[in-house]
Amino acid sequence: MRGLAFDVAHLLAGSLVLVSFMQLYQDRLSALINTFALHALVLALSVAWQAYIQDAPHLYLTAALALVFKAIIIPVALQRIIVRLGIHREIEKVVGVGITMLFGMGLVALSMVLMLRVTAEADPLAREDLAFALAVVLLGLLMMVTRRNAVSQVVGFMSLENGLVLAATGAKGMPLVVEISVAFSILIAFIVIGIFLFRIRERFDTIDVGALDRFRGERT
Amino acid sequence: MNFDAITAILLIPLAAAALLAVLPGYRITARLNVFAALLTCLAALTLLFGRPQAGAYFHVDDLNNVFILLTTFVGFTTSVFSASYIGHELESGRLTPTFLRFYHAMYQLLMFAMNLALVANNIGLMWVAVELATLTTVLMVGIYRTHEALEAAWKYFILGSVGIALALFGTIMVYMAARPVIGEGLDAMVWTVLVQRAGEFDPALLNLAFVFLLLGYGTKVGLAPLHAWLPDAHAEGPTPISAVLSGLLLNVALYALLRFKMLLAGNPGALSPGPLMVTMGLVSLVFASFMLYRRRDIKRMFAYSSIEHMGIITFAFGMGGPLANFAGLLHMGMHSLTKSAIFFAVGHIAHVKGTQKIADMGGLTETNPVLGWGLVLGVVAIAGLPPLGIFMSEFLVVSSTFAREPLLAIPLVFGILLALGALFLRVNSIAFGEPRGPTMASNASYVPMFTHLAIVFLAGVYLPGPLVTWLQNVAKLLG
Amino acid sequence: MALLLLLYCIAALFAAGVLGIAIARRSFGRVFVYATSLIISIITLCSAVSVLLGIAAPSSLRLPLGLPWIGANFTIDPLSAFFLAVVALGSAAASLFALGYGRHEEMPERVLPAYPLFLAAMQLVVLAADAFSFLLAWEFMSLTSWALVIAHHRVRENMYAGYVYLVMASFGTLALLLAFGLLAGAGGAYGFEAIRAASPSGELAALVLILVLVGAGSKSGLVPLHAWLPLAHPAAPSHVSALMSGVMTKVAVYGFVRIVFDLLGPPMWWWSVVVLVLAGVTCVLGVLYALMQHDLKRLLAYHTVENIGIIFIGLGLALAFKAYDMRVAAALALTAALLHVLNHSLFKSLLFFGSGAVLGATGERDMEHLGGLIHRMPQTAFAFLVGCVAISALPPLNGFVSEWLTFQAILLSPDLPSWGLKILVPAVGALLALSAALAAACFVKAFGVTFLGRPRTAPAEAATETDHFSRAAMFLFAGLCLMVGILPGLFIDALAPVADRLAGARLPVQSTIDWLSLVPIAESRSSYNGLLVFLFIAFSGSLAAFVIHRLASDRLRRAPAWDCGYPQASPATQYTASSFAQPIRRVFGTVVFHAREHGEMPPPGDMRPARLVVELRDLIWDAFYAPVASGVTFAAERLNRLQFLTIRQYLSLVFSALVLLLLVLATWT
Amino acid sequence: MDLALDLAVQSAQMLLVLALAPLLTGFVRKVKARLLRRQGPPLLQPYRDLIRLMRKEVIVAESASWLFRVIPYLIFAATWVAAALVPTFRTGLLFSWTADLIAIIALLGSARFFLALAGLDVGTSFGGIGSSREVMIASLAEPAMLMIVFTLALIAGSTQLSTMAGFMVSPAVGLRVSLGLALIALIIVAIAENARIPVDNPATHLELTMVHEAMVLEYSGRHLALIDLTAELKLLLYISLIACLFAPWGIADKTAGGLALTLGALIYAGKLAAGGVLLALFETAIAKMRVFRVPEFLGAALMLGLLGTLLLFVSRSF
Repeated sequence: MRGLAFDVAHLLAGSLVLVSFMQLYQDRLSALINTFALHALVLALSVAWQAYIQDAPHLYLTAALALVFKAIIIPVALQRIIVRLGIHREIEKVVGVGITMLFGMGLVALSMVLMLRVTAEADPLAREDLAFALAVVLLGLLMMVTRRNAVSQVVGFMSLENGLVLAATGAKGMPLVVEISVAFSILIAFIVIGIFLFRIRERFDTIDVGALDRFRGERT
Repeated sequence: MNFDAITAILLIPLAAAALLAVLPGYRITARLNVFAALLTCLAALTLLFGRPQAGAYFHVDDLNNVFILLTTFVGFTTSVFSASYIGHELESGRLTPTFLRFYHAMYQLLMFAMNLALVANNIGLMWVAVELATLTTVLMVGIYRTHEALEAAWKYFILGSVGIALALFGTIMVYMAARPVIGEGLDAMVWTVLVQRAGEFDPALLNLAFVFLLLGYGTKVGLAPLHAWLPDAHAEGPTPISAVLSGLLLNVALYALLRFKMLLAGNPGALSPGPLMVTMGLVSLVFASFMLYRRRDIKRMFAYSSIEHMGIITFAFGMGGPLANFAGLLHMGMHSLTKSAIFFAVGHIAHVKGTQKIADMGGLTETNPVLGWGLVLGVVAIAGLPPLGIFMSEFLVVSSTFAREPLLAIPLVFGILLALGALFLRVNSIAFGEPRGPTMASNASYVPMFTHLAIVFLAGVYLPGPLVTWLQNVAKLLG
Repeated sequence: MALLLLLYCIAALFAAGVLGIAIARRSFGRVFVYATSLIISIITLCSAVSVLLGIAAPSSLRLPLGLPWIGANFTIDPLSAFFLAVVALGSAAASLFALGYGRHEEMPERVLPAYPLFLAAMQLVVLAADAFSFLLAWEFMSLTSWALVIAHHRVRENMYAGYVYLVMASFGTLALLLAFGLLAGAGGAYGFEAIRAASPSGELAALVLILVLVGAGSKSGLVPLHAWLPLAHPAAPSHVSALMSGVMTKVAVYGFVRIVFDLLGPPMWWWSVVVLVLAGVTCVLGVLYALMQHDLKRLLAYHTVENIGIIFIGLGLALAFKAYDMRVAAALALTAALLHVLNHSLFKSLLFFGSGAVLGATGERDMEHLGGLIHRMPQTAFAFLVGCVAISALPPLNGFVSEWLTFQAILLSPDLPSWGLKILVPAVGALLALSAALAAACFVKAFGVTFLGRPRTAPAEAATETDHFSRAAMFLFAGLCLMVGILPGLFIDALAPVADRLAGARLPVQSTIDWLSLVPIAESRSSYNGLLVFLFIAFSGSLAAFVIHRLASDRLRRAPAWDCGYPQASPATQYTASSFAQPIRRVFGTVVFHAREHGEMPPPGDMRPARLVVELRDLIWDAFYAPVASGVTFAAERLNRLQFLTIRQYLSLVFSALVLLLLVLATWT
Repeated sequence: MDLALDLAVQSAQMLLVLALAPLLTGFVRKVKARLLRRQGPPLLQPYRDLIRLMRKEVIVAESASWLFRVIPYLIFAATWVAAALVPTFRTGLLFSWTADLIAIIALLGSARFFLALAGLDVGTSFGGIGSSREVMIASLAEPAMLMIVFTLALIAGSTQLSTMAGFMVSPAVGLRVSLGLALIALIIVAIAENARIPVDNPATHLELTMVHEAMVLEYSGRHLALIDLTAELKLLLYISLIACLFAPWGIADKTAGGLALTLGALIYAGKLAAGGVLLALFETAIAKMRVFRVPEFLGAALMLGLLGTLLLFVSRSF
């Protein structure tokens, strides 16, 4: 049972990293958003599994939150936004896929190395989990950096935050996990609403963040 | 829990926020705002006489007591300033009554968040509080709804959120490090417990955690290269918020950082956090000093000077040791007071001149002597000239550093001199020379500004004994 | 209890300054502030002198101010008493002068509050006995004087001058701060007593010396740190210029002496080499710069640079002798330097008063627009003439005495064991002689062009004698110049305790020598008697006059000057300041200033007159200051791009910082 | 008794120098004239000139100030005092300790300072040209002179003329490079200081080439007489300075009796004559140089003086 529990958790966490890579690979927004939904789904599963093996019922709440909010509501919302903006099949990258992937590999390796320095007596589950979570976080950040479009940056941020939730749930018996995940969901809601805001008031004709420069101060 | 000072400084702002959110009318709300801030300040003062013992969620020790007093006091004076400021905004129509209500509510909410972050004994709770503070300020920065304001808010928001995320990751890792030692559950996040047993934690995890915390909370502190949000947020938001941001929020974030630094210091196996902080401090200092030269917007300029001073403070705490820590604490307090005073002045100046562009200001000491000399005095203070408080702290930092690490003192001195040059280059053109630009009458109250400057001056020449011993204890605490 | 009284005086000055803010605009404001400063300065002077003469005992005091665990310590010992006396004397005269001169002030509200604070700050520096109080007073002195420099803030040049001044001053203060950091050590023992107790080791002490040289040098105007001085000193109101040039630079010298001779422990011989070289260069360059000026006050400011060089030559010699434990010689050199401190404060203040009187009477600082003032302002002219003779180191006035003593000290150099110094010191002596001769040339120009000849402009034509307060101040100092010149023995004896304390020996008592002549070491070696020289000249001069008027003729006829057949040549045909300096410019300027002169011929048909254009370049500015300025501008320009990145780029900054730190962590063991 | 004698000697010297000065100038003129196969003015001509000028009324320019009238007496007094302190025929004069060599030079310096001011006082361009060139020359001559003083003072270990003269006759001196250099430098300086050819020509009145004469162009009558007398005194002073420093033989010392004194006086007269002849020879042999060659001329003197000082440390080690 112990071994199985470990393997499944390991599997789920690993697949989360994999999905992160898939996200990096996507270059169309709609596809990207779908991949993110998958990302959220896997997260929900892994959280649920953690809830099961730690028999910590409150974690189910987090899982449900992840499932409903991130895997369904947000993607749908984003899809509608990009459709309304007519950028759903826009290809926007700063760096080529190949390089991004390579860099991502490097990040994963880095996080592994860092985690292996941790003494093994911290139980392996948490340790591996944390390694993957770190990888996911870094990949999410990488995504935010390599994408020019606000929507994909939001997606990147959310996958980063998924990594956090993974880590938090992996941390056995950590208090406030639910609160934190709720707080983050609110944060994300803010961001999405922010995008809506920019869209609704006809100020920024595209929400490409690069366009914001026109309004940066001191440019004369 | 029984009603004590902590509850007071948390509940008063919260209740006030709720109340202000619904109350209409500028006069009442402004008054109420001031009143609530005053009450909070008084409640904080009672902490000097009796402190409730540490609970699982809240605690007060020498360290955060300093910060609480500072925060509540500056919060109060700023609310006084904001009363006169916001009135003008309302007349000039930059703010609508609804937004005004929202503004006051947010102000109190911010106060609550900061107090919470300060008294929190639980690192998770502290994180939540800092996040809350960030969000409220984001909303206030964007309150004018101009392109620039929204853009600044958006930038602040995104960078802030990333910072928050990193900080959370660090917090989680601290928990992971603590759990094997302390055991699962709440205790592993209670700071007082953590610091006692920090020695047994897994060093590698702690290091990793600190890196994330440094970057996460460092974003809020505004250390280069994480500073990007700070100048625009200061420049585009309402001036009271700039004052609170520079004077308080940065300190709160730094306070959080210090807490974790103490954890690491308690662990022999972990890397010493000093070098990291020293490096980031110096980078911020020199970078900000250079950035000061090209500024055209007066508020953005002083925002950069805040970065510079945060650099100095971080450097001081990074150096450690009784002298440097003492200097760091002193500098922190002096900087909050001075910088907020400067922003008070700047707010009025912006009203008088109807612009924030330095190019459109000139000869202020002639057109508005009180305001002009107030600004000059503030700049003199912030540039570290005697006989004001920052001179003392910079004296201690520089001299003690040069005695210990001569090579580190060189860039420090260089940065300080550079900043002084830039600041006076600008203040010369603002306060002296032929009067430039329009001049409207200002019905501002200069009381808050000069109160701060008076305190800074006093501290520069005379520090009361109890305060000194207190700060020295804190300095010891910081190791 | 002299010290307590002094501190009360300082407190009173502070009060006067604060009160000055309120009453500056009132009619009695000026009188109140300056009269208070005058009275307080006199009290300070008396108590300082009493300590110097040993009537009141040296004492220390600790106030619960400043750095909490050290407090604000104040001490008055012979050294600080001497400098305090110089400060107080200068302040008193300046206040007296300002009682009248202040009438010309159009912005009293910017001068009156800062003035007493400036005085108080200078006195505090001299009394401070711990690093914090010292630096606080030091920097406060810069700050208040800055406020005075930019008093007339509508003039662009003044703002620029103030800016350069403030930056340079803070630069110096930071250097001193570092020096004290070294002296105090990581423990932060900032008290002078503690520092004295723990005298630092060799190279550490050397580092301190360099830092102090930078710190005190930048305040006193050692080349190449002098750039601010000729900008700032003329910009201030004249009585403040007098204080800055005559007194504040001396406070800087005090800082140097206090740290290097008192706190730093035994010197090494090569320290003196550094000091001597800098000093020699300073005095020659200073006077050469001065010769090129035709702005009266700026010319005087550059002469301050020169005289600081002379003082530092004395100090350098004292260091050299002290390093080899040649006590008497060290005492001689130190006494020479300190006496020159007093002398320079006397005649430089006097000269600035004179220029102030001229400025008040004509509104002109440019000598090319003056001339013939001796007819309209005879008393001012006389006082100014005395100052000119004194600063040109001509007997029987005081400037000569101190330079003569310096020469005597130089003549002791063969006894130095180190060959480097044997060779160097006479060379420095040559520089000193050169600068003395050039100074004489320069003041022939200054006095001749300003006061002699025929008025060149209408304002000079319409000038009237200045008020009696100003004249009183000027004649007071003129008298003192003469007194120090003819009775130097008394002052040298007063300096004996200082020399005793710092050099470990004292000169023979002078006041007991018959005819009150001055014998530094032995009469067979060298002696000088200003009194007799003065009397002889007076006697033989009047004798000649008497005899000639009696036996020959005393008839006199006024007639137009010999005009070579060109009747009524206009005053413009007189020699101007620049044409007077032209031969010297051709001799020295081509090297030092890359001076180029070329005639500007307008094309045929153009009615413009042909002009002679002279181009001078300030090599020191080009070499030291311009690069720094352009470097900072360049860096600021480049870094400024970071203000205009997109959010994504900012994120990537954060991201790269994170990755970097993680990599560090991964590689860290 | 002793004091009285000293006093007598001192005043005797003062009168002597005053009396001899015009004679020396006349002598030099005479010798020059003879060298040029001219008859030349009689030896006593300078006295006649002085007396004539004294009698004349003074014409002062309208723009001249009180300073203009005081200065002649002032510079005369300063120069006379200086001359009175140089040992001529007897060392250890009563007041010799009043001013050492440096002070004497400084006294001459003050005289020049005021003369230059006088040049500027009337406000014509001649005076200006004269003064500006005079101070330019002085600004090089004085340091050179001080370097010479350094050399001698470092050798003699004193700046007191009596002591130096005493040391110079003593066998301790020996023959030194430095002394030679110093002598040459001193001669150059003396020529410059006394406005002789090749630096300046006392005889000419071609404005653009002259220095000293241009400066005093506005002076007349007794003032001019005093200035001329001062110039003659100065010449005498320099020659006797050279004599007392480099040819101190025969100078009577403090203890000497009447015979020795008279002997010293005669020897002194001889020295003056020799100096005059040499000067005349030199002046006839050489041509006046352009004004801006003068700095090089004097710069050479300065260099020689400095070199002499530095060489001391080499040549001393015998």
